[in-house]
Amino acid sequence: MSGPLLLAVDGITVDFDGFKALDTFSMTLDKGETRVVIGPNGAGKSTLCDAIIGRVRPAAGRVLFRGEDLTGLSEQAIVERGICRKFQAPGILAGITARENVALAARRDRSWWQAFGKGIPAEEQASVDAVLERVGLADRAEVKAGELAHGEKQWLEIGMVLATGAELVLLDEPTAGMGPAETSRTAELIRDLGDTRSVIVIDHDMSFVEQLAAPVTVMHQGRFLKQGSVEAVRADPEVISVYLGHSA
Amino acid sequence: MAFRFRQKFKRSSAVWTAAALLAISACSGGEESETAAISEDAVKVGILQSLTGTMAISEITVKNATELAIEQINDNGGVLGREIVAVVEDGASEPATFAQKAQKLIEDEEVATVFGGWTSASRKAMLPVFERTQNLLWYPVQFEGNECSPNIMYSGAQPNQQILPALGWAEEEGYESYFLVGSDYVFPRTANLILKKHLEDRGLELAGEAYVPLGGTDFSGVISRIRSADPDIIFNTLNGDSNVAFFKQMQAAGMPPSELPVMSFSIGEQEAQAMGTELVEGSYATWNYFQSMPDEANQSFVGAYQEAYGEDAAITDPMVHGYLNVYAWKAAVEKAGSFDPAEVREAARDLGGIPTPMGEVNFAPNGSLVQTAYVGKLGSDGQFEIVSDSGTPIDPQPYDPLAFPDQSCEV
Amino acid sequence: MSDAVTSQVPAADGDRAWRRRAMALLPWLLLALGAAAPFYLSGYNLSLLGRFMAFGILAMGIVLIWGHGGILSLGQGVFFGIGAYAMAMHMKLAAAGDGQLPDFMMWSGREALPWWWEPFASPVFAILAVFLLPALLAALFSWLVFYRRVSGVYFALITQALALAFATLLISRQDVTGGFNGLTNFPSLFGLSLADQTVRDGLYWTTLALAALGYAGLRWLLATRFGNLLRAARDAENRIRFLGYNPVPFKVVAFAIAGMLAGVGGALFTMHAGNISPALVGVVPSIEMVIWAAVGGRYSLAGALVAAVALNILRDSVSSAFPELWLYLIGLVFILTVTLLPNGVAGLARRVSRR
Amino acid sequence: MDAALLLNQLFNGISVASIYLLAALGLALSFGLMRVINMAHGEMLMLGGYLAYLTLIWVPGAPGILLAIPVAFVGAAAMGALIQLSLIRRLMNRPLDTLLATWGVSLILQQAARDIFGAIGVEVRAPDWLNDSLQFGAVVIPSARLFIILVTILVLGALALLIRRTRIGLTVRAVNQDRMMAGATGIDAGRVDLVVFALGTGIAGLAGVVLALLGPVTPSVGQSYIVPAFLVVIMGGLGSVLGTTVAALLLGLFSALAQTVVDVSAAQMLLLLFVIIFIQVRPQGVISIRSRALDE
Repeated sequence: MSGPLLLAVDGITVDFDGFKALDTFSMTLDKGETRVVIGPNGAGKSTLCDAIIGRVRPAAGRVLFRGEDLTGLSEQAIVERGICRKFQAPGILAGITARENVALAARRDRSWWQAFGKGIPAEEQASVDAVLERVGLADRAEVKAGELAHGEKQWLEIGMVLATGAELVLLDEPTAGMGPAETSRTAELIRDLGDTRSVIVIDHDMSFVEQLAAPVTVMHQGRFLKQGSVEAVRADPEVISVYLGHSA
Repeated sequence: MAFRFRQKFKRSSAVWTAAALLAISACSGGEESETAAISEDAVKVGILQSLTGTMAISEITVKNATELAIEQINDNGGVLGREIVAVVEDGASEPATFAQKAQKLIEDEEVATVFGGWTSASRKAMLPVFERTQNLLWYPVQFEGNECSPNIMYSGAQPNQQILPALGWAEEEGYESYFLVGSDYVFPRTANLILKKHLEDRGLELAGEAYVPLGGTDFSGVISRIRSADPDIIFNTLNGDSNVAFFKQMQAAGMPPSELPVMSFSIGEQEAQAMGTELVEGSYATWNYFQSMPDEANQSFVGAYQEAYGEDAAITDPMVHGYLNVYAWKAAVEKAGSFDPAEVREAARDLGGIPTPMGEVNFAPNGSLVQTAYVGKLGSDGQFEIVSDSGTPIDPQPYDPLAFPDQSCEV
Repeated sequence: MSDAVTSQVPAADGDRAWRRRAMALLPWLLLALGAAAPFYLSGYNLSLLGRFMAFGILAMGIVLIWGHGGILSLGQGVFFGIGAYAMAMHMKLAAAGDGQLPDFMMWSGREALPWWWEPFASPVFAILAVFLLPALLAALFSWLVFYRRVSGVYFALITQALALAFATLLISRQDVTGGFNGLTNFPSLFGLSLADQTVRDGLYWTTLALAALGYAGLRWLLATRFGNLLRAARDAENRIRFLGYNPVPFKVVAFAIAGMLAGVGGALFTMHAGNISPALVGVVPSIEMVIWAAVGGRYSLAGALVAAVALNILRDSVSSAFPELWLYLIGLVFILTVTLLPNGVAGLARRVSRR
Repeated sequence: MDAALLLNQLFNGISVASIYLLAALGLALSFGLMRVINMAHGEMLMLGGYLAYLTLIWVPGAPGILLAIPVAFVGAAAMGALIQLSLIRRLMNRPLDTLLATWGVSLILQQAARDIFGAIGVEVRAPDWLNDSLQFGAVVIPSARLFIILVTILVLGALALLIRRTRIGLTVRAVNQDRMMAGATGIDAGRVDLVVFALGTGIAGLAGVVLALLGPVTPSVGQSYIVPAFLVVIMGGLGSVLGTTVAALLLGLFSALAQTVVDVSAAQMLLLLFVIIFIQVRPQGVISIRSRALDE
């Protein structure tokens, strides 16, 4: 089900005052692929996202997206190329409604001189509605984002990420703080995404990872450790020792 | 990350605040003056000095001296049979406030005249108010000249009554190389401009010129330059606290006033005593009045002031000018037979000698005071010993003919 | 108040509707009251109200950048000063007459008008400069800082240094700026005598109109997507960055608008007060400008406008009666507003009226 | 330009840098730890100066100056602790509001000083050995300035020892790095804040004593040094003692050398320009500690 190569992380190293959060880490992702990245605390999962979206600058290595080197581009330029990320803690704008949040993300022209208007431009209305529908917030659209339930906030942020039209979506612990029912709804949502987008999911909730039924990359201390199906990875003794061993 | 929008305000907030404002402005708008400016038995005058801010320390003493004069006059039957009522306002060491309060005194309090101002900035800011309202300001401090408004009586020294006599004295003493140090504002810059013209004219050497921001206390750079220039004497137009830092750092650099003479134009008895006389002892100053002047009129003034404001109170040149301004105004009112500012200022221009603590003085037709300059040397007791004087009273010259040849005073 | 809540529900609803209507009317009432001020205030009090309203225009700009943009500027005095000096330079040249040097240049030993003074002889240029010069400089300065992602406390401190440097520069270049004295003594404005009360009334109405215009314009701006994005940049700068927005121009534009409002306020102040000097643009006045917005309520345009006027009226009366008290009072106002009333009087009023 | 002037200015630059550093150290320490700037920090200098003045009335001469140093340190630290407990602690995570509230404190302290000691500065009479100067060829070094540099070096040394070698230093570093984690390991972060804040204001008090050797102690003495101190903090980088030291030296030398070419006012303007250009190159300051902590 996967197509040509979309993303190549090529030997990147991120150094925080001598502590290597990422150490010559590499991975690739194909178009339309969903990949789960797991690893114990401090394995460098979030830093990997940071490096892809330009939040940290790697000391060495490159990030190639559709063959283009992203290192050195500004955050906005990377979003324009088609990558968007959902943060661990819901990054929504609490003072405006869910619909306005999505509309902000859905803007095609994000320059400041296009901002002197009220409401949502008519041509963007449909896509905003579609996103709200997709993340199951259509009937909560007029609620202030800050007043949504925790799970709804997570979905709203996923919706915002989708609304940017990103081809590659990074989801950093999308189920943090969710109950089992919400978790499986989220898994369903992410599985659906696989039709149109490439997704990297970071999580360490194994039951959620299983529901995603996607290939898994395991990280440890900033390095690549293993890659394979959920079952294969779970059975791997090395993974058990560094990852499951830690959490046990 | 907690991303929260603050709630936008409802209109109600605007309304409530507005109501509060209206209440406040209604209260303060209601402060109408209760007594008319010139009633049957009283006449209102304004005193406008800085009671707060950086200039307060100096200006309060002038306010005190002005009030003392008013009290004395009232005790002796007032002016034209009326009691003087003083309305005191605070200029807060800020030119715009001076202008604002001057307008308040004239338009709201309807005072007959105003005594006040210290810095040139405050006078410049008040000038248009007095010209517009055709009222009269009595200004007590030496200044840089270059101004003669028909609505201001300038009793403080013009440059040719303080700075130039000092230069004359220094030349006679044989000093040939001059270093000019000043605070960075109008008086020092203009005074030094005039000094430079006269140095050139007299064939004396300008060793250097340096300014520090008002209130500045770091003189390391200035002192390095003085050392390199190696002048015979320093002409000092520093203001306020900068003086302490300057003398202190000069002493620490091995150049106390006993080694390298300093002539100061903004250090009077009060400043010298507050700074600690050890620092400035032996330095020179030029004024039109020193507390040590022996005349009887001065002794009785000093006595009266110290009785009212403390035995240790130092008396300075601007205070005496503030004091004599009230007497000059009284004399002018009596000569004109009226409190009308226009008639008073006509009358004030030739009073034919008013007795003051600094001797008999007179206002010249250009609205400035004719007065004698004295050079004093500071002793360890915080008093100046007069070492030289200009002999005869000097006619005031608002525009220095060397520095500003095309200007003249037309009143 | 809270007893018998249940039985009062319908009545409370009706009451609220009535109150809402009254609220909608009040700003207009206030505007009318302001417009009629020349008929019931003395000339002196009117000129005070005019110059305080000019402060209010500046304070609304602070609400824009500080309340809604999270940008604390301790240097608004600089932009106030640029507007004020631009207008003062024009009036000074008009007072000097054709080909004559302004008086202070003469006694500072200058022989010719500096080239950058010359265009200010034109009233059109001066008015344009009042609006555009502060805005452009604010944009340039804030872009240099925001572009390097320096913000928050750092930005506040840099603006304070800017205020100090600007005041020092004005003082030290006496021959071209009037130095410590500043610029003063302007008898006329665009050929009209400022001694004439009808001219002064007109000036007051202009001020009121500009304040109303500023209020309406900012209200509109804050309701647009620009307002939303500005607040988003305040609360979640990184989030909007990773949604593909560049927050820098939003902050820069807001800062430039605030700079322009400060400049307009400065020019109006100068016309009312008849002088401008470095004492009004330095560190201390600049930070006092923030407290106007803080007392009014940092998110409330009307609150800032009203508080700027009210605090200055208070200052005028307190400092006449008890000059020494004022500094203690303003110090306490700083501490108490920030700790107890972070949303200012407007926030308090809103809480009360919600009850 | 002659070499003697240049050498003298180099020395002056170092001595001015020492004052900037003493004034800025406390600011930088609490900024690194709490992300707040105390606008009343300048008034801690003033307090130190007045305490020195009072101490010298009580014990004149050289012992007085030496006694004034601990007195000013303790007095200013106590005042700092009071401000921290009553105000800054309440405004946790509201750094901009803290700026405004502490400015209010600064206004009140200045006016109080004016009411107590008068608006004219008081003079702290240094003992004669501090009023002398040493001469090396054309370079003249006033001993007061030498004394200031010496005090600064001692303070820096003591601070380095405190941070690197003591338990207090360890807890400070821990809270500096990760407030939450430090809290989880049983460190009372609130107490660390208090101690560091008091220490910082204490150092400012000390700076007030050495300043009194150069100029008068006035109610507004702090204001004249506080803006350069802020610039030092901006340039220094977040809470780094080394960065602060380097920044103070850079600014001190820049300002002193600028004064050989332009006057003091213009030098002030150039100083700001220098800082703005500097942050174009290194917005994170001289020394930046890159950490994994989330920004904002």
